[in-house]
Amino acid sequence: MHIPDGFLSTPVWATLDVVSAPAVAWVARRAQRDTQDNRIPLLGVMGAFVFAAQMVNFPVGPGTSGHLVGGALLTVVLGPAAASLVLTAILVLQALIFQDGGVLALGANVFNMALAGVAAAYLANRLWAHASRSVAIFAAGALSVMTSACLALGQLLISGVPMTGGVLWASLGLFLISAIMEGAITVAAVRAIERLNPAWITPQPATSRAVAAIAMAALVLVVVGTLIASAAPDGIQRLTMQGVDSVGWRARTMAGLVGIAMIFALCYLGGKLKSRRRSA
Amino acid sequence: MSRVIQIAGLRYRYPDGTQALDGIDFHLNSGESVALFGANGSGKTTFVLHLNGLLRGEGSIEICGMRLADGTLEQIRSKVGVVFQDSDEQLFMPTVLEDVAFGPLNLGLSPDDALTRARTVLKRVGMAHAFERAPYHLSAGEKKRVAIAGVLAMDPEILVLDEPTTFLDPPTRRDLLSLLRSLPQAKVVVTHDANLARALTSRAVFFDQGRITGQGDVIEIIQRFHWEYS
Amino acid sequence: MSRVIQIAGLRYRYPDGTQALDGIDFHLNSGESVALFGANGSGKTTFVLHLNGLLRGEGSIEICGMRLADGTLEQIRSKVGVVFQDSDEQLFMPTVLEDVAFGPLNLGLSPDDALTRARTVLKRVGMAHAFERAPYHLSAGEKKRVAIAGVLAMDPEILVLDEPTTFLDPPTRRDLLSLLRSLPQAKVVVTHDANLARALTSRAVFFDQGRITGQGDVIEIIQRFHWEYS
Amino acid sequence: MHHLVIDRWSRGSSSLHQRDPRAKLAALLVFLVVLSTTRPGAQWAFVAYAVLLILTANLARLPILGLASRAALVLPFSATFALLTWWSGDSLRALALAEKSFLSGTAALLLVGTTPLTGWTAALESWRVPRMLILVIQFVYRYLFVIAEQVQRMRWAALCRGPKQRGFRLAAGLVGVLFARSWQRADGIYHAMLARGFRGRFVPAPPAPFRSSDALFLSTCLAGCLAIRMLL
Ligand SMILES: Nc1ncnc2c1ncn2[C@@H]1O[C@H](COP(=O)(O)OP(=O)(O)OP(=O)(O)O)[C@@H](O)[C@H]1O
Ligand SMILES: Nc1ncnc2c1ncn2[C@@H]1O[C@H](COP(=O)(O)OP(=O)(O)OP(=O)(O)O)[C@@H](O)[C@H]1O
Ligand SMILES: [Mg+2]
Ligand SMILES: [Mg+2]
Repeated sequence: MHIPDGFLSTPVWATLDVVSAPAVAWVARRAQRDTQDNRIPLLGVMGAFVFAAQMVNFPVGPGTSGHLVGGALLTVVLGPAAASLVLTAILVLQALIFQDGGVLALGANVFNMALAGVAAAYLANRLWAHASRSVAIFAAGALSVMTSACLALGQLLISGVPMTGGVLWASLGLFLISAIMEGAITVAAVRAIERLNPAWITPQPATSRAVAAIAMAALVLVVVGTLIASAAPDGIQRLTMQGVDSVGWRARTMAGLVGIAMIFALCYLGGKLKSRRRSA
Repeated sequence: MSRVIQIAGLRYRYPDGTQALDGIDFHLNSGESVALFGANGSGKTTFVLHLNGLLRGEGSIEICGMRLADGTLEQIRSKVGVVFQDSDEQLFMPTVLEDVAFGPLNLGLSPDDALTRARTVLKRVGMAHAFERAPYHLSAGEKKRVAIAGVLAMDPEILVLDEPTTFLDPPTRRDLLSLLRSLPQAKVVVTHDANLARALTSRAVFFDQGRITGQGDVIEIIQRFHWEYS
Repeated sequence: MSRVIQIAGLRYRYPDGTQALDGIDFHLNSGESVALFGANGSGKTTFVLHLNGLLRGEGSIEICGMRLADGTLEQIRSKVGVVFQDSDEQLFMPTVLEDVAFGPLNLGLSPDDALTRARTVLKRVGMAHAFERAPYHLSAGEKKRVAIAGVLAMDPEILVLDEPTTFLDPPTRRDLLSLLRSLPQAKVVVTHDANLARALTSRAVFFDQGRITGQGDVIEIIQRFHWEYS
Repeated sequence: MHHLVIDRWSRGSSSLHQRDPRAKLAALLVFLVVLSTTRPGAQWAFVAYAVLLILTANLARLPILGLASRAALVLPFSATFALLTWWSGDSLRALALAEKSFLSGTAALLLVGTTPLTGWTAALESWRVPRMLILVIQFVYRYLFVIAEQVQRMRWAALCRGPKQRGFRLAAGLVGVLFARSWQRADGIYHAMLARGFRGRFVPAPPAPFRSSDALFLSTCLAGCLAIRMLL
């Protein structure tokens, strides 16, 4: 679910921009560090592959079909850092060229899909890796979609987009269906790829299940917490909205511009620190 | 001699504005073979994609007496077998046999009949040894044979081949050539290769910027447009 | 007459166990052109990837008197220019000019010098009109020219071409041929096209299952292995 | 192919095309922030923004209708939520949702319609967006068309042999083959890069100078946006 501009209230998009920018910088550094040179064209081509694979229709039931979203597939094939980076690149292109998701909302979309979605896929894949490969990959696909969609819904609610209980449950139901579909499609795609060349799917190294479980639980808490907090009728939503609406437009514009300035300041400092560390 | 293809005033513009076909009149008789010549980007592939309704332009297309329209699309697709330039794109099932059986199954044959037909056709193109292999691991020439088998298994009346010999070595080309000559279907062959055209077809059509600017005897067309090099 | 390539006992096995090269001895003199013939899968492309160390097999490879090893890799890559089969893989930068300047920049030229050199080379291959265009907007023949320009911009002493004429129409082939003939570099040309080989090279080498089973005058090799079809 | 049209637009030669990408990107951000913070009821402000965008498109010599129809791609999504909002009784807000998302989309299109990909990625890079991300964006864009066309032909090939093409396994097979081809292509590209002296680092192009005309453009945009926002 790509959120366009105009949906999120200023504090929400500004906060998520501020959070996502350094996170992407960190992810880029990681992706650069733990990969060889040949990964640059690989990551680019894999991004184009996901774009194109989304055009393939997977029939499910009479008259309906779904398509691959791809976050979990990329995570399984490339590892989490590289997958995040590729998805961020796709989101930037979608926002600017394909009118799919907003520019100011880029932070939110990157957070939901490229960061949280990939984290969910990664953790799920690790957590259930020794139960069964298929279960792990199914969970990775399903949870990545569910996480992204729930976060987006929560952000819309916090921003004051009104939704009645019925609509909310209906959307959650839809998310669940697309999550199950993504899980099934990811499993089928990974199987097809493995049959062509098993070496393409990097096996998951065994890690501490406890750590993965705790991280997973934290992620679920964040997602569910966001949803509950934002759906509560007189909760955060009203608070935020009143807070925002009572402030003058000048202050809000300033807040937005300051938010952008902060993002750049952070990135700039990050870059400085990095280069200092490198030259040291 | 019945007309299997009859096309009048075909035009097609790609969504980005490229006018790829600009008024094409074309016909093919049953059992006849024709070569399509033309410079890169002159519209040959675009034309070929119209023959079984993968692209839909303006103008009238009649295949085996049926007008191409939404209602006849399925029937027409089973009559026109298109072999694309790139075999890798055409072979998507896990094994050779399954791949060739894919078409017959879609035509509604029972799985047993479909497999039997697939085996027969694969023997015909000389690939009886590779039923269970993965298409991905075959050599270029073998892939091309399987791709042709997949199309022949649909029992088409017209065979359309887009640059069938690229990447094939000369002996494989010769084998493919004699396979194609032994097939009784009417053929449309897109090629840059004058030798292939001479060996396989008698008539040629010359494309230029989305129009047909010349047609006639294949040797005469090759000479008229200097369509050979050495 | 100096040797620019001298190879002895080259063997290479792909990670999946395919023995693609099985003891190759080969040499090339400066300014000379040689054609590589051989069936599909006989190891020609694998061989070519060894000439600038993209693959590293057993055996000794000397390029312009330097033994190929980790230390000489960079120098050798600037001496051997490889034009791959698929131009789309070779043109990876966003614009034509940037793409051609990519090599010179990597050689350590200043951005200004690199761009100047790129412009000169692009003019030379007749692509002066397309500096700012994106590679995916070009036609097949134009892509091939830009790919050759990108290699020429590195000022190599040896030019290696893997099936340079696939997908090109006859006039474009003729143009490419005369361009290649006007280049003074030593050339290794992988091709299935006997006409191209005859026009461009005097000597030919025949690959069979990872070995060289024949070499000599190009016409004689074509006849000996029936490497032509009609 | 949507992005090819935008690509063609971006290679125009109007005065807007010649502005520094950094100025245009900054102007876009200012516009979006001002728009995003506009009060839902301020209908005249929205009209003024639209006029501002039309004037800019005119200056760039881009087709207004083409621009609007492409920006309208967001409308299905916006309209759904606008309807929901309308039902809940907040019609002003409902209208504002649709207006804001549509105008934002148009503004983004104006940027990419007057700036080639290399331009705006260079601007992002000069703002310290990680180089790795920039490279991946460029590669994705470069191979988008190539691989999308491959999918198209694969689907066609399947369609030719199965008019009623259904089947989960078939789709998975297509994705698998596509993946394999993409992987091989990436290998090929990497080989081509190595063959031309690549040593793990792309040599960056020198940034173009930021001219006074670019500064003038940016300040005009800033003044225009703020004026609308304050006066209406
Ligand atoms: N998907 C597409 N979108 C837009 N334009 C296209 C598309 N495919 C082809 N074209 C354009 O349509 C024209 C005809 O292309 P087509 O592929 O039919 O040529 P062709 O005769 O098959 O060339 P070749 O000999 O190189 O295969 C060309 O100008 C080409 O650039
Ligand atoms: N990446 C790879 N992994 C494993 N085997 C490979 C790989 N690439 C090629 N091979 C195999 O190595 C052998 C030599 O292949 P190569 O591509 O060098 O042949 P070629 O002479 O260039 O053939 P063609 O004329 O079809 O291009 C073949 O058997 C092929 O299947
Ligand atoms: Mg074609
Ligand atoms: Mg080869």
